[in-house]
Amino acid sequence: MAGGPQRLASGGATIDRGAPVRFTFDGRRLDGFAGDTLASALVANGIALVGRSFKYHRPRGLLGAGAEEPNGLVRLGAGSAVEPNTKATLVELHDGLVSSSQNRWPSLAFDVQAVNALLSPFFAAGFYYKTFMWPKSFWEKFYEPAIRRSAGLGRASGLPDPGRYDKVNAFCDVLVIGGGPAGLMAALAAGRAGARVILAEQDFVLGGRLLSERHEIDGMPSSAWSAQAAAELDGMPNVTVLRRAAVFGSYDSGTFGVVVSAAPGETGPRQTLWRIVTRSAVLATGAIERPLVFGGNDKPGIMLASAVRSYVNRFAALPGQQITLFTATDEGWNTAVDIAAAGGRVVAILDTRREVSPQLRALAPAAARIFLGADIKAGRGRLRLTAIDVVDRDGRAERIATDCLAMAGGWTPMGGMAIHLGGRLAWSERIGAPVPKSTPAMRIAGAAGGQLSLAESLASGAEAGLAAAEAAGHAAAAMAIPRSSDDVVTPFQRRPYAKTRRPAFVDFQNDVTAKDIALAVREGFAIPEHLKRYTTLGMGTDQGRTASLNAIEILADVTGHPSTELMPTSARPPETPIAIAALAGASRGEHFRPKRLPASHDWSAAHGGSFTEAGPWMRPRWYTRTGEADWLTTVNREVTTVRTSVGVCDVSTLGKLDLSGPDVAVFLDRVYTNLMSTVPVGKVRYGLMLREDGFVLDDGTAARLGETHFVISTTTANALRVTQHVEYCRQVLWPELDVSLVPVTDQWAQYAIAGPRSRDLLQALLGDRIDIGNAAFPYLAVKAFDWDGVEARLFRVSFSGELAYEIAVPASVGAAAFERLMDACVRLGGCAYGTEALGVMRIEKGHVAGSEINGQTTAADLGLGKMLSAKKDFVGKMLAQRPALAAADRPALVGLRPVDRAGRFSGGAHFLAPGATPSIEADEGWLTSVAFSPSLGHFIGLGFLRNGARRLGEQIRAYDPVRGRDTLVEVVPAAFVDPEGARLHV
Amino acid sequence: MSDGWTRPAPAFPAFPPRPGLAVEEIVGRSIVTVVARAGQEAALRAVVETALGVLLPEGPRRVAGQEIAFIGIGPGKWLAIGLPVAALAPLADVAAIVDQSGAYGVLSLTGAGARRLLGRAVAIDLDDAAFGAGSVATTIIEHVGVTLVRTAATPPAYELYVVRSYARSLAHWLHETMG
Amino acid sequence: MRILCPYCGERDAHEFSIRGEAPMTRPVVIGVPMAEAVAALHDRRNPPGRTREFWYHGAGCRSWLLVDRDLRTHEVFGATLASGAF
Amino acid sequence: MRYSALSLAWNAATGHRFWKPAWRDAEPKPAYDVVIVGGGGHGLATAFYLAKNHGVRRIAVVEKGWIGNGSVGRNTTIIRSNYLHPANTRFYEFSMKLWEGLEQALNYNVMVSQRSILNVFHSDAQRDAYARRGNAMRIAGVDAELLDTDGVRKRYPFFDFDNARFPIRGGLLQPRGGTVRHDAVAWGYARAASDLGVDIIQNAEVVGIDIQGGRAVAVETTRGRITADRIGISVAGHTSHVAAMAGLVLPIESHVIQAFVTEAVKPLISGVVTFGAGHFYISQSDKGGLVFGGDIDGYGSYAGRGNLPVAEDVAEGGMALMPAIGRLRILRNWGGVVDMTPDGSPFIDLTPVQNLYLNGGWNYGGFKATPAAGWTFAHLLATGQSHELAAAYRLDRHATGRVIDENGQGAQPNLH
Ligand SMILES: Cc1cc2nc3c(=O)[nH]c(=O)nc-3n(C[C@H](O)[C@H](O)[C@H](O)COP(=O)(O)OP(=O)(O)OC[C@H]3O[C@@H](n4cnc5c(N)ncnc54)[C@H](O)[C@@H]3O)c2cc1C
Ligand SMILES: NC(=O)c1ccc[n+]([C@@H]2O[C@H](COP(=O)([O-])OP(=O)(O)OC[C@H]3O[C@@H](n4cnc5c(N)ncnc54)[C@H](O)[C@@H]3O)[C@@H](O)[C@H]2O)c1
Ligand SMILES: Cc1cc2nc3c(=O)[nH]c(=O)nc-3n(C[C@H](O)[C@H](O)[C@H](O)COP(=O)(O)O)c2cc1C
Ligand SMILES: [Zn+2]
Repeated sequence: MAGGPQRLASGGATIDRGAPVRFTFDGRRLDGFAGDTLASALVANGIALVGRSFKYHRPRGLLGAGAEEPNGLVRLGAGSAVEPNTKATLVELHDGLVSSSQNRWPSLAFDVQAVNALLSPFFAAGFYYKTFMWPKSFWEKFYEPAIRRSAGLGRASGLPDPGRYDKVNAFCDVLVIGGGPAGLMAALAAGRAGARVILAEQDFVLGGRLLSERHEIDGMPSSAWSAQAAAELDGMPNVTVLRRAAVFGSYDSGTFGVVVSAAPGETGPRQTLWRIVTRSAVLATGAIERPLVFGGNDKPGIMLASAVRSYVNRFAALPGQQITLFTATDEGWNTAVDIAAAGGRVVAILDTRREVSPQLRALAPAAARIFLGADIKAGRGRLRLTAIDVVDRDGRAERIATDCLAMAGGWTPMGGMAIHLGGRLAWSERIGAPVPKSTPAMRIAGAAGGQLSLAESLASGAEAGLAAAEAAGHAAAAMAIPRSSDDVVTPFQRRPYAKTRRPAFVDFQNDVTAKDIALAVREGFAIPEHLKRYTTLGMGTDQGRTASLNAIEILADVTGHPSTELMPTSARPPETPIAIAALAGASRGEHFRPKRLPASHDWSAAHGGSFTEAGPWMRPRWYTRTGEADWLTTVNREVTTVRTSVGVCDVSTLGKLDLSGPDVAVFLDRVYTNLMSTVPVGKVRYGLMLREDGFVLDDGTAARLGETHFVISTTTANALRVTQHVEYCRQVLWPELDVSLVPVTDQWAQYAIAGPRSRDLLQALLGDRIDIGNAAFPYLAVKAFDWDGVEARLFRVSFSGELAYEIAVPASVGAAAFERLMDACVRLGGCAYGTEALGVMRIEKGHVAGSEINGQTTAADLGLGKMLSAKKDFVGKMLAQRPALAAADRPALVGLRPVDRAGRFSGGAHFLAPGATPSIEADEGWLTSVAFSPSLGHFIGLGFLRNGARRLGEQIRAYDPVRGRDTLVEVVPAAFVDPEGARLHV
Repeated sequence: MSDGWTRPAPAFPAFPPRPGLAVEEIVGRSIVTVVARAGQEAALRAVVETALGVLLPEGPRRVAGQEIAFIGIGPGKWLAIGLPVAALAPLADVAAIVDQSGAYGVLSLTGAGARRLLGRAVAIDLDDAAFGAGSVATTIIEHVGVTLVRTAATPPAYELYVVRSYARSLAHWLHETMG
Repeated sequence: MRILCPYCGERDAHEFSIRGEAPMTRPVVIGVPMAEAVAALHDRRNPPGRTREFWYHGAGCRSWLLVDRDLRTHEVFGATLASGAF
Repeated sequence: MRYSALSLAWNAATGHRFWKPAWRDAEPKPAYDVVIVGGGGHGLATAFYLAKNHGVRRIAVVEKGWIGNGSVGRNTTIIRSNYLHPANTRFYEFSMKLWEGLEQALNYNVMVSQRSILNVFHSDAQRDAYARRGNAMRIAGVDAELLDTDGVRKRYPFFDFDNARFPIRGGLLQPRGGTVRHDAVAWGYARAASDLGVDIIQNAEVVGIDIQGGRAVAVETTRGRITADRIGISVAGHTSHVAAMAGLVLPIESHVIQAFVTEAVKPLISGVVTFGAGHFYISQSDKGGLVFGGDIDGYGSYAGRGNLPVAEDVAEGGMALMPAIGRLRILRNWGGVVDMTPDGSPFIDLTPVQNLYLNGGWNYGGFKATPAAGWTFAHLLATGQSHELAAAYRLDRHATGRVIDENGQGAQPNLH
């Protein structure tokens, strides 16, 4: 038979018999149709055994037909595209689909670990807390690895996910969650009223239960009605219909998370995260059926009655040859009718109720035997259900041969999303389940709100949609509710749970049985939240959808508390499991975070630049020349070139803030530790900022361009934090000061030109456009000038310790300016240098940087105590005087060099006295920055040493056990090259 | 010596046109930050009106005059678009005037596709009713700060201001998302 | 969580950074006695309910805001510019 | 009944009918020597060590909900002692040692699993900072290894080494780091404490602290007034408002931190891993779920749930470090309330109110501290003196400047 041997000859609301599809399961090639789910295609192919349970590795078949599925978890795809633990009931079948079962070895039919089931008495709930403690070392070596290997369901690929992902933001008046009758009506009502509506449905077809039931609406089959409603919605410009769209979470301020999957064969992202902000939502997620708890209720072939109806009506797939029904509600009987109508064989109907109405009895197919007040003592069969042992109200016991049992135990509304934000549920006696309450932010419609029947669903959906539209300002006339056939809603009846010797499963996926619950209660875990954590009930991929209410009933039964005083464990996002990659979107690999590139980037890339991350920026570390053996050779060359000739380095990444206004000098005096109001116009001053807590925040320069105009610089790493801090000072602390702040980091491309020939370079390049003679333009001068039509600024500042300048031009001509500079530089025998050479030179000069200004150091620690002005107050001044910050014995900045000049050491080494035994007490500080100094021919370092200032000349160990080093070093002043700074002033 | 080097370099790579979407870089536009001095917003408004013939927008809006447009980017803060910084000298008594022409890359996006594309990207409502012509938003696209301006209603037209150093990352995102 | 920035309009909270609880009067960081400075910087009422905090709209208008918010429900009652607030 | 393989087997054979409640669900008595407010890991551990180490007889743990509902039941279970600051190194290493013998001490398998913790780094500066930390650990007698890229690759071949925005340059490894079955810690301490006579009183929320003449004399609870010679507050994320009942204003903010767990898969990630270029850390539970998290949401909150931006940020970090987890699905995402402090470090101290003691301010890292916090807080409650290992966790340290700021963020709780 096309589409599988168990495929019915006709019917099937969503399958397309004209579109056959081939797929594989555990290597078997199978047929199905477009519009099938993987689960329905397996049913159509007569496959009942689809997986193994988590703990006992029991053979399992499909329990459900939708998101509630606990058993039918398969592995999809191959290689890096593998997707483990996928609910077969939610997989849209497509040509070439590769699927396989999991958690079994060597095969699904024969699984070695099924022995676990034999040991199940030992493996009762919580057994592992009581054992595996001796001998102590065996836990990590033996027990735990064994547990870890047998736990877990599927296997991850271990390879990078090849999929593409994307994100979308969307806004609407009304978000309707779920496209069953309630959701469709809500969307129609709100859409017709003119509201902006988004309808999100996780299935690939709209209709919900309408697709699975043989209802009539407006005189047509319910699935035809839903297709018509879908067409109307698709045609409305103010309505967006999202199919394959799982709403997974409700977040603050009307934000919802939705993962929309691509249709099979669709190009573009595999999944897209929609962040939907809505004025209000309609929750119309339906209800799911409850299984019945009895011994052996997990045999493959035992299903929910609603699932059987889905397979039969929606997919025209018959799940068994001899079907029995076990029901606590009227659904069982309806299911029998549907099976019979499809030509299936119903052998028996078992109703737990002692009496049923004659109308109901009349529904039973003629051949079906009826048992009232019935219970099942055992489900039988190994890899598939073969028979059940039944007793009825009169004690009549019988074994009935059956290969499919449909269970109908009442309904559980899917109200999870209503409590993501802390909403509450209330017990409905009518349906025997807790239901969520509507709020203006989220109206509950249909079965999700306990309005189980079709008529109620349609009406409550329309009402919710209208109310939501109205709340968004779209008034509309009441909507006509279509006439429909309807369900008989059975008032819920409690049923004592089966006390059977056989395992009676409550949580199928996690193998939690009724007995486990009783045991947990005995051990004191008698409330649902404790029960969950002790037994793992409800902690599987289905989050206990089919288990939670049965568990509560059993708990109530065992403890004697009314179940209505118990609440199911809390629901949390995601409502449906969502891929990590979908949450991450396109932000991965190289594009994990955007890159900031300075204007010189292309030049650097073309000239051997090797790049490194500096905060968000990419900066050249060095420029390799052909023939250079390693990076150190390159860096040594760059340093030596700068120290002897000239080099150019892009320093645009430093943060720059333009500050102006009548009060700017007063303001900067408060922000910096040193005086800025005394900086003459045309001069630059080095400055230090403290945090309010008195530790150093950042250092940089302040250049006074005019009486009321400064431009200040920050370090690359701290640019954002300093901007935020200065804005805080301006807006919150002293709004009365008239100061404007404009970040100009991106406006100015800025290049350092350093080395004894830097003036020559500028002279060659700028000629008489600006007088840069030492007299006219001394150290720390700043001047704006016209560089051939470009507004430029020249600063005489130096990080390298050489005669040096920084030139700034608008970044839009930054690339051209860099080329000009490099042209002139190369002509003088100079070179471009990168961050590594920059670092070497600043260590040679003893300038502090990020490794020293690490948020834990004071100005005095850094040797900058003198920069704390005594003449004025400034941010951080008071708290910097706290005893521990002002203590004299704090580690202070020193220079270090190896006693044996050929020796080496590294940043992060600690200082220990020679001969000292390593201990916290003996620890005297640490090395912060280390470099090989080509100028001196040996390693040099900066570090913080206890009482450092008083210990020059001492020898101490740089102890670095994590690198296996221990080097004797000498404490020297923290300036190795030109300590007097003579070169700056030439 | 002027070898044309004053000509600003583009910040973005080229964007081939897509159906319903044209993306072009606007190179060389003058962009100036104007910040009213404390208590001088009214005075600034008056000067702008007399000197430039434009009413400064309130809030995050764009108002365009003959040669200059103002875009609100914060309380008392605007980007003045179109005239070089020198032309804004009359404002200097009552405002800080800071040239930012080098700081930004500017894209114009036009067509129905622009609305869709940007609507996906920014977490603000771009519906006509909420973000009609003249609307401005400073916000983020994929970790990159942008100022988005709706310049025309039909066909939908936008300008996107992004600081230069991020332009290529933003371009990568655009290329990916435009498909 | 979305915050109605008085300048920019409603924005997702991730466009902002948060400094924490705001005092009733303008914070004073210079010229205050040590004990007061320590308390002002560190102590928090941190009530399980409505409170007022400093938020910075770094990815928008770069304004410091005072946001009135409930710590239990995350409900945002309103936001004002901090600069004119004290 | 003692727990052992033997008792388990015997009970299995007899249908598990004879197990007793793990702890007594006690009714409140009118008076105790010590009342501990908060039935989390710390409160229960404190009760246990008070009874065990100090022989205190009449002890009650008063819990507003059910024991273990707080952070002890919702943390990402990481234990480590890889700290930089000497005060922390000493304290957390002591805690690690207690973990290492905890099963035997409690007769409860809390599944202390020392499968290592690896902090990945991405730059030379980060390497030096980690080396500094690793050396500090080694100097203090704690295990630490510095791995290079290949060392990381050997352990975790599926990290993104080749294509990353922030390439992996190596990692700091603490082999003794790992995870512990979090709920079991609460239950194990509860059981052991209960066996020593401690009353564990659930569903009793402390709503007031009675202070007379500057001395705390009783707590008012929703189940009545309970007097006590000494009262210990150990309520984690709720420290501020419980302390407010005694008129105290503390340097603490409550924040939300989220955690995530995926569907269970076969063993993939052996130890604990933290990403150095974003906010992401991960381990795999014995059940097979990948348990991961990242930064706090950043704003004050008692809601115990987070929002999407941080969830996205965490997932981005995860995909940047290990794109092999892309198709694994998040099963559940929850939040907890943590009390953040200005320097990121905790308080175990007397309060200005006599007889009222405080254990709090654990930020997002107090689970690993549970045994040591219980031990040292018990010492403080029993003797009135700080335990030497917790002596640095003083309430006045922001006044003295003796801050314990591991990452140098300064006095802003949400940056730690
Ligand atoms: C998501 C998350 C991840 C974390 N990850 C880690 C990690 O990997 N490693 C780590 O070391 N730490 C981690 N932590 C932190 C750690 O969980 C906490 O620091 C620690 O558990 C706090 O101590 P506790 O166990 O006593 O707290 P809790 O378990 O929260 O105990 C406090 C108890 O006090 C009760 N209480 C509160 N108010 C009252 C009242 N008025 N009356 C009576 N009782 C009251 C509460 O109900 C609660 O049970 C994490 C925390 C979270 C939320
Ligand atoms: N006989 C009875 O007592 C009884 C009981 C229960 C249900 N029903 C029938 O069930 C139907 C109830 O209608 P309804 O509209 O309330 O429910 P429904 O089950 O028909 O529709 C719910 C829809 O929501 C979708 N959905 C669920 N969670 C989602 C999520 N997170 N994201 C996106 N989509 C999601 C589902 O896929 C489904 O299509 C009626 O047809 C009624 O006849 C009858
Ligand atoms: C280490 C760890 C592992 C967890 N594993 C699971 C799991 O496998 N399945 C599950 O549903 N929840 C799991 N949880 C989450 C809990 O179900 C629960 O969300 C958490 O304890 C917080 O409680 P709450 O959600 O009830 O507030 C886990 C929690 C932790 C801390
Ligand atoms: Zn704003």
